[in-house]
Amino acid sequence: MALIPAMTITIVCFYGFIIWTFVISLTRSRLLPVYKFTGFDQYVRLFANERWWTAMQNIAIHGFLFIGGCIVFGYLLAILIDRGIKAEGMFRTVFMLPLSMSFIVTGVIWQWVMNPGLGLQDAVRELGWTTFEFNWIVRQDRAIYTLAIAGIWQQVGLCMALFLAGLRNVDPNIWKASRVDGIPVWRVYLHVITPMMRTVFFTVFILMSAIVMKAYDLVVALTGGGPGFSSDLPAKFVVDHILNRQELGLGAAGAFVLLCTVIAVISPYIHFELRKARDGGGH
Amino acid sequence: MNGVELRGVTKAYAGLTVMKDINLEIEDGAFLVLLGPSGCGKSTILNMIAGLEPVTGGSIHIAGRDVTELEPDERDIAMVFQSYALYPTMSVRRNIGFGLKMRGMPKADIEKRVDDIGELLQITPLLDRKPSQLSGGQQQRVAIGRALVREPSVFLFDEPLSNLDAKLRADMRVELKRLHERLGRTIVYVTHDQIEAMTLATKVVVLDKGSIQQADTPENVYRRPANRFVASFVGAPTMNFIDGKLVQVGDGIAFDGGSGQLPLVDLPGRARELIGCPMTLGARPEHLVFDDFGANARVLLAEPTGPDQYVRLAVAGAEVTARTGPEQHFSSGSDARIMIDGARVSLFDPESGQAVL
Amino acid sequence: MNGVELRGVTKAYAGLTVMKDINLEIEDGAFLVLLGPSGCGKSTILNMIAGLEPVTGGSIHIAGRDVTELEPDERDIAMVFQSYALYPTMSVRRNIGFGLKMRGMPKADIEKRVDDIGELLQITPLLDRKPSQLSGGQQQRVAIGRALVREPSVFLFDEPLSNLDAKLRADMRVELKRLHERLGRTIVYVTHDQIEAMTLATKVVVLDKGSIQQADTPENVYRRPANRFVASFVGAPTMNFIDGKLVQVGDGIAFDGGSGQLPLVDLPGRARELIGCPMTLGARPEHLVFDDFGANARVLLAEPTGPDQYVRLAVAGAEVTARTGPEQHFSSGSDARIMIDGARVSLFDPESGQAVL
Amino acid sequence: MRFNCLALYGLLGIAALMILAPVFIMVSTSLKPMDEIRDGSIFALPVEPSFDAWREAWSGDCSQTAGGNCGGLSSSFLTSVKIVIPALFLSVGLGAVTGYALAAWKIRGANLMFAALLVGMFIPPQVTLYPLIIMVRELGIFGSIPGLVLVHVIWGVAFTTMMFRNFFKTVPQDLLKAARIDGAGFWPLFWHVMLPLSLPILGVAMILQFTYIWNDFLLGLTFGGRSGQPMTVALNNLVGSQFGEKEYNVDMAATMLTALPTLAVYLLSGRLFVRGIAAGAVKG
Amino acid sequence: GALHAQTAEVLHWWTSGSEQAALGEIRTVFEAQGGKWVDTPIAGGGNARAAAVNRMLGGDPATVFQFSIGQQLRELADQGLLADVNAVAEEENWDEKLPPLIVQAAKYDGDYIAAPINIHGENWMFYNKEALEKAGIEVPKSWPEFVDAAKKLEDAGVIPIGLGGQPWQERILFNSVLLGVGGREFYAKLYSTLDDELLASDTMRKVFEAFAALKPFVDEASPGRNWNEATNMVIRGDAAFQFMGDWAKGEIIAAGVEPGTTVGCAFAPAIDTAYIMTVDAFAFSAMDSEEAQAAQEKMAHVMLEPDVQIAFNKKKGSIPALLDVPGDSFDVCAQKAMATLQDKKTHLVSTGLFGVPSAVSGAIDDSISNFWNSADMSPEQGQEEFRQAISYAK
Ligand SMILES: Nc1ncnc2c1ncn2[C@@H]1O[C@H](COP(=O)(O)OP(=O)(O)OP(=O)(O)O)[C@@H](O)[C@H]1O
Ligand SMILES: Nc1ncnc2c1ncn2[C@@H]1O[C@H](COP(=O)(O)OP(=O)(O)OP(=O)(O)O)[C@@H](O)[C@H]1O
Ligand SMILES: [Mg+2]
Ligand SMILES: [Mg+2]
Repeated sequence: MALIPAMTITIVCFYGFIIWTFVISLTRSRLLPVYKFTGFDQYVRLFANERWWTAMQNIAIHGFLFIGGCIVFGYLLAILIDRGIKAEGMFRTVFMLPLSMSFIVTGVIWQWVMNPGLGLQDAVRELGWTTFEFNWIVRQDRAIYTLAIAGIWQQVGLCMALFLAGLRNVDPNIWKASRVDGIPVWRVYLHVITPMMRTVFFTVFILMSAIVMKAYDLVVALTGGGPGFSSDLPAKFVVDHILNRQELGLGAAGAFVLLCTVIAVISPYIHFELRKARDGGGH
Repeated sequence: MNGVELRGVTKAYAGLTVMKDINLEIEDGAFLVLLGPSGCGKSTILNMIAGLEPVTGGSIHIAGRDVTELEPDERDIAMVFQSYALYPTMSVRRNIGFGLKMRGMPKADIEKRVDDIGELLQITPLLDRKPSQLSGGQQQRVAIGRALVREPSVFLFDEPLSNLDAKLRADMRVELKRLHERLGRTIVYVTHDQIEAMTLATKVVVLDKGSIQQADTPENVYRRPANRFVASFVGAPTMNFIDGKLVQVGDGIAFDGGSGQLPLVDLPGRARELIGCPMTLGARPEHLVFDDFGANARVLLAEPTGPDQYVRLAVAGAEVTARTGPEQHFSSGSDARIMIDGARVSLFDPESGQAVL
Repeated sequence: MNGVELRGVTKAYAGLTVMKDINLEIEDGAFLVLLGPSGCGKSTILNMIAGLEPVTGGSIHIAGRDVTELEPDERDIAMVFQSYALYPTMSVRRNIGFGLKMRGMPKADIEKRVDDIGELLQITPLLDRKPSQLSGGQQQRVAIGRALVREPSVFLFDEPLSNLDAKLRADMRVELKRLHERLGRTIVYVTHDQIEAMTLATKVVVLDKGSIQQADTPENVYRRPANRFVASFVGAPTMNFIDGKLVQVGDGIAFDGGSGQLPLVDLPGRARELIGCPMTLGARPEHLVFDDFGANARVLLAEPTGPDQYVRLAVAGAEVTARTGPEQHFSSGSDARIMIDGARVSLFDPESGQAVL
Repeated sequence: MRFNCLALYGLLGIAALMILAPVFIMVSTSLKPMDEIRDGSIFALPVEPSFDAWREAWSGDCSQTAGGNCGGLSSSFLTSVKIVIPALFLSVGLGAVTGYALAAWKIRGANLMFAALLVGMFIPPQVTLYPLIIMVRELGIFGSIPGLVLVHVIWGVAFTTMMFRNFFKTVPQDLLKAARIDGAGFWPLFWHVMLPLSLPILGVAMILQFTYIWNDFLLGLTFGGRSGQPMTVALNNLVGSQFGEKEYNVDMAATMLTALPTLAVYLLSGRLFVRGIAAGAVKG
Repeated sequence: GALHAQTAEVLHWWTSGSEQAALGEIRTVFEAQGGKWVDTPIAGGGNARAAAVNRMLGGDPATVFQFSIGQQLRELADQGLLADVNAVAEEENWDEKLPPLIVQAAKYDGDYIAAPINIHGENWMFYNKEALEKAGIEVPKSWPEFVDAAKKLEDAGVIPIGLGGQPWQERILFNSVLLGVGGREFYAKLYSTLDDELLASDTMRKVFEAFAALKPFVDEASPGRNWNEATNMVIRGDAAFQFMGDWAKGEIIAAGVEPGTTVGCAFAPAIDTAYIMTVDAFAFSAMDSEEAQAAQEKMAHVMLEPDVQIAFNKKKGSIPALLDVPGDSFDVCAQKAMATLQDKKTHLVSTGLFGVPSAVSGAIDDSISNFWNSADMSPEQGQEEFRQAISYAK
C-alpha cells in the first residue's frame, strides 16, 4: 500500500539504524565497523569523558535558551505584527529572511559579529564607548550562549510565522468580548490568548527540539566547540568521534545515549498525539 | 434614564458607506430587536453602540451621555456574541468573574457575584467546567452570565441563539424574555429570526442595506408593514403578493390579478380611493380562508405541519400559500374556493414598494 | 422495487452499543424521515445504509439485494450532507460530474447529464463557479445535484437544510417535496426539525437512544404519539403534560391535576376504563381553547408571534402553553378560562411513558 | 494610542535591524576589495564597491589554479538543481501520500506508525551515515544523484509527513464520505480531492524542504560521489580551505550566491508561507 | 578501455590558490606522461578524509586520495581497502631517500601504503621584525627569554603572540613548548610510548608551567580565530610572533611579503635543534581494474620525481620529501629547514605520525585546548588531565 515506502524508511532507516548504532556501541570499532563485542566498555569510557559531560550539560543549556528564546521572541514578534500594523508583509519577510540561510552561513556571520576584535565590540568601542564588552564567544564560560543567539536569529522567523498563524486563528469575538470587559491588551494576551495557543507552542517546541538535537553545523561554524570544548554539543561530539577520531564505537555509544534522550523528550508528544486521536472522535 | 440614542450615525468601511444616517431612540428598559437579512448592518450597529467600531459620522448617547469617543469598557454596556466567545481555557467561574477581576474587585465579592449569577441562570453545577465541556445552550447561558455579572445599564446581544437547535432556542427565548422582565434593563438584540423578533421585542427595527425600513412594535411590523421588504421579510410562510388592481364588484371591492378576481371582504373604506391604480396586494397565509363563496383556486400542494397545514394554491394568476387547520384533506390538483380577509391585507405601490394601505 | 430494509441491525463503537436491533422497512418511493434528538443515532443509521459504517450485526437490503458487505459506491445510493461536503477545489460542474467520472463514464455523456441537472435545479449559470463563491442555498442545490446526477435508487439526506436560514429552509423544503414527487425515488432523510419531518415525510421514524420509538405517518406521529418521548419531541411549542388522574364529573370526564380539574370534552368512550388510575395527560397548545365554560387559569406570559400567540398559563397546578390567534390581548397575571379538546388529548402511563389512549 | 503605535513600530524596527545587520555585513563585505576588509570595520560601508568578488565566486578565477578546478560555483549550480528538484518532489510527495493515508483512512495502528515516524525527525543524520552508506551501496546507487535523492527523501519524509498528516486531520469527515460514495478510491480521492485541498500546506512543505535540501552539505558530500557534488560543497571548497589564503569578499559573495535561490523563495512567498501555516500546520 | 589514458581520480583538500598551483605541477607532469587526471577537491581535511573513507565503503573509491599518514590509514589497510605502491618505492629506493621516521610511518606491515610527497615543519616561529625592533628585543632562544621579550612587547603595545585559538593551533604551540622545554628526546619518547611515568614526570610539569606562562600574551579575540588571520596580524605588525607550520609562508607571500624580510622565520625556542616534521601524503585505493592500478603507479612515480618535488614544494611552501634534492632555488626558511634535516638527530615528527590512534591525538587536542582556555586551571591540574585523557583514549 501507499504506506509501504514511508514505513520501510521508518523501520529500516530509523529503527534499523538505531539498532545498528547500539550494536556498534557494544564493539570496539574504531574507523570502520568491526563486530568484536566488548560489552559496555564504550559506555564506561563515554561516561568517564569530561567532554561528553560538558556536551550534555551544554545541550541542556542550549536547548533551554534556544527553544525558550525562539518561543519568547517569536511570540513577541508575532504579537507585534498581529497588532494590525502597516507594512506587515515587509516585517514578516524580513523576520523570515534568515531562515533561508544554512546554519553554516549563520555560524560564519555571527562568528564575525561576535568576535571581539572584529565585530560588535570593536565597532561599539570605536564609537567611543571604550569599556563596552561583548566577548562571550571567546569566554569559556559564555561561549555556549552565543550558540543560542545565532540559532535564535536564524529560527525566530519560523516561530514567528507559526505563532502568527495561530493568532490569526483566534476568534475575533474573543477580542471584542475582552474589550467590552475592559481588559488591557497585555492581560488578554497573557490570560486568554496564550493559553489558547497551546498546540502552537507545542508544535514550535517539537520543531525546535529537533533542531537542538541535530545541532552540528552551527557549532562547527560558530565556535568550533571552543574555547576548549566549552561549547561542544553531543551531536558534534558524536560526529567528531565517528568521522574524525576513529572512535566509531564511542561515537555510537554517544549517539545511542543521545537518541534515548530524544525519545525521552518527545514521548510526551507522542503520548499527546495518541491520546488526542482517541478522545477526538468526530473532530 | 438608561436609554440609547443614535443620532445621524453613518458608517463607512474603506470609503464604502454601509450605514446611512441612522437615527434611533431606544427607551430605557426597552427590548429592541434589530432584524434584517445577512449583511444589512445589524452587527455593525451593535458594534458601534458597544464602541468596538468607531462611527464615521453622528453620535451615540447612552443614558444621556455622549459616548461616541469612549472605549467599550467605559460605556456601561455588556455584550453577548453569537459564537459565545467564551475564553476557552478558563473555567466557567473564571469566565464570568474575569471582567470583575480586571476591574480589581476583591476576590470574595467576585465569588459571591458569580455564585449569584450561577444560581440565577441555573448553571451552578457547571461552574467548574471548561466551556468545551458544555452543550451549546449551557455555553449560551455562561455567555449571558458573563454579561450579567457586570450589571451594565445596556445589554447587547448579537444573534445569541442562532447556534442552538430549534427546541433549545425556544426554551432560551422564554428565559431571555423572563430575564428582561425581571431585570428591566435596556436590551439591544440582533437576530434574523422573525419568531425571536416577534416574541421578544418591545420594539422591532427592520433593516435593509444599511438603512432602517421600519421601527415599530412587533405587532405593527407584522400587521402594517411599512413596505414590501418588511412585509416579505417578516412572517413564515412569507406573505403572498399579487400584482393587479382594485376593482369595484357590485357593492364590494375585489382585487383583479389579471386572470381572475379575488373578493376582499371588509376592506377599509379609504381603499375606494385606490380603485383602478396598479397595485400589489399583500396577504398573509393565515388571512386566506377557504370559503365556499370565495374565488376559484386550484390546490397545488398541501403540507401538513402538525398543528397547521400549508396549502399552495393557484389563484387569480398567482401562486399563493394559505394556512389552515390540519383536519381538512386537500389533494393536489383539486379545486378550492378562497376568500381573503380584506381587513388584514396590505396594499403596496408596485413602483416604490411603499405601503399605501 | 427500490426499497430499503434493515433487519436486526445493531451497531457498537468500541464495544459501546449505540444502535439496538433496528428493524425498518422503507417502501419503494417512500420519503422516510428519521427524526430524533442529537446523538440518537440518526446519522449512524444513514451511514450504515450508505455503507460508510459497517454494521455490527444484522443485514441491510437495498432493492431486494443484500448490500451489507458492499462498498458505498456499489450500493446504488447517493447522499447529501449537512455540511454539503462539496469538493472545495472543484468547480460546480466538476463537483457534480465527479462521481460519474469515477465510474468511467465518457466525458461527453457527463457533460450532458450535468447540464440537464443544472437546468433541473436552476443552477446553470453557476456551473463554472467554485463552491466558495456560492450562497448557502446554492451550495445546497449543488449538493443535491451531485446526488441526482447518478440516478441512484435511494437518496440519503443528512440534515440537508439545517445550515440554511429560516426563509431559505422553507423554500428548499418545498423544492425537495416537489423533487420527490417528480422523481418518485426512495428517500431517507435525517432531521431534527419537526416541521421538516411533518411536511416532507410519507413516513416518520422517531428515534431515541438508538432505538425506534415510533414509525408511522407524520399525521399519526403528531396526533397519536406512541409514548411520552415522541409526544414531547414532536411539535412546537411542545405538548403540555399534566400529571394526575381522570375523574368523573357529572356526566362528563375531567382531569384532576391535584389542585384543580380540567373538563375534557369529547373524550373517547374507552377512556372511562381509565378513570381513577394515575395518568399523564398530554395536550397540544392548539388544543387548549379559551372558553368561558372552561377551567380557571392564570395568564403568566403572552408571546405574540405574528400569526399566532402563545399564552403560558397556570392551570390545575401545572404550567401549560396555549396557542391562540393574535387578536386577543392577555396581560400577565390576569385570569382566563380554558377548555381542552378531549378528542385530541393523549394519555400516558406515568411509569412507562407509553400511550394508553 | 499614538504612543502605543510609536512603541510598536519602534520595537519592530529594532527587531528588523537586528535581523538585517548580519545580512548587511555579508552584502557589504562581498562588495569590498580585500584591503578594505583587512583594515576596516565589518560594519563599514564599502568605499569602492565592486562586483569582482561576485564574478569570481560565480565563474572562478582560473589564472592561479593550475589544479584544474576553477569552475567557481556555476558548475555545481546545475548539479544542485538536479538534486533538489527530484528530492523535493519525492520527499514532499511521499510525505503527502503518507500523511494522507495516516489521516484519512482508518488504518489500524496509524497513530503508532505516525509516532514511530516522528522519531526520525530527531535523529542527527551524521550518526547513521555508515549504515546508510552500506544500504545505498547495496542498492547500487552510491555516488550518484539518484542515491543522493534517496537519502534526502529518507531524511525529509518524517517532517513532511507530520505537516501533511496534521493538515489532513482537519479535513471534514463528510468530505471523505462524499468521495467514497462517489466511488473515489484511495488514489482518486488523494489526487482529485485531498491534494488540491492541501495546496497551502504543500507550499509550506515545499519551501521548507527546498531550504533544507538546498542548504545540505553533509549528505551531498557523502553521497554525491564524483558527479553529484552540490553547490554547498563547492561553496565549502571556496571558503573552507584550511591552509590557504582567505578572500573574505569572495567567500561572502559565494555564500550569498548559494543562498540566493532560497532567499528568492522566501522573498516571493512570504505571504503564502504564513497563510499556509495558518491553514493547518499549526492545528495539531 | 585499457588502451586509453590511465585515468586517476584524485581526491584532495587542497582548494586554496597556492595549494591548487602546487598540485597543478604534479598534474601537468602526470598528464604529460599520458595519464588522465580527474580532480575532486573537498575543502577541509576532515571532510575530505571522511569523504574518501565513505566512498570506499560505498564501493565508489577515488583512485588516489590525499590522506594523513597514521593510524587511520593503517586501519584502512588492515581492512584491505588500500593498494600498496611497493613496486615504485623499490624501484626508486624510497627507503633510502626519505627520512627514516617518515618511511616508518608510511609503511604498514612492510608495505608502502602511502606516498609522502613533502615535509612541513611544525615548530616554526614567525615574527615581525619591525615589532621586535620597536620593543627593542632580539629573537628569543629559550622560553624564559621569550617571556621577557613578550613583556617588553606588551609594553610597546604589540600583541606578543598572534594565536589562532583552535585546538590544533594550540597543540602546535604546545608541542613547540614541549620540544623547547623537554628536548627532542623527551618529545620523541613521550609520543612514541605515551608512557604514564613520563606523563607524570617533573619535566612534563615544567612544560605545562612554561605553556601556562604564555597565556597572558595572547589577545582576547584569539579563540576561534583562523591561523591565517593570526598570520596577517604578524604581517601587519599587530602581533609579534606566531607559532605555526611553514604553510604560513603561503599567506605571507600572498600579502606581498618575501619570507625572511619583514617577516622572519626561526625555530621556536628550544634547548636543542629539532624539526617537527609532518607530511602530506597520498594513498591508493584497492581497485580491480588494471588500468587504475597502472594509473596509481604512475601517480606514485610522478609525485616523487625530483623535478616535480622541487616545483611542487616551492609553491606549497614545504620542502621536498626526498632529502637529496638540491635546495638552492628555495626561500631562506626552506633552505634552513633542508640544512637542518641533513642531521638525522633533528628528525622529529608530529603527534599523529607516531602511530598514535587518532582517538588519542584527539584527546590530546581536547585536553590541551581545555587547559589553555580555562582561566583557573593550574599546570598540575592540566598535566593530570592530560595524562588521564591519554590513558582513557589509549
Ligand atoms: N471590517 C469590514 N470591512 C469592510 N466591510 C465590512 C466590514 N465589516 C462589515 N462589513 C460590511 O458591512 C455590511 C454590514 O455588515 P454586518 O456584519 O453589520 O452585517 P449583519 O447584518 O450583522 O450580517 P449577519 O447577519 O450576516 O451577521 C456588510 O455588507 C459587510 O460586508
Ligand atoms: N466514531 C464514533 N465513535 C464512537 N462513538 C460514536 C462515533 N460516531 C458516533 N458515535 C456515537 O453514536 C451515537 C449516535 O451518533 P450519531 O452521529 O448517529 O447521532 P445523530 O443522531 O446523527 O446526532 P446529530 O443530530 O448530533 O447529528 C452518539 O452517541 C455518538 O456519540
Ligand atoms: Mg452579524
Ligand atoms: Mg448526525
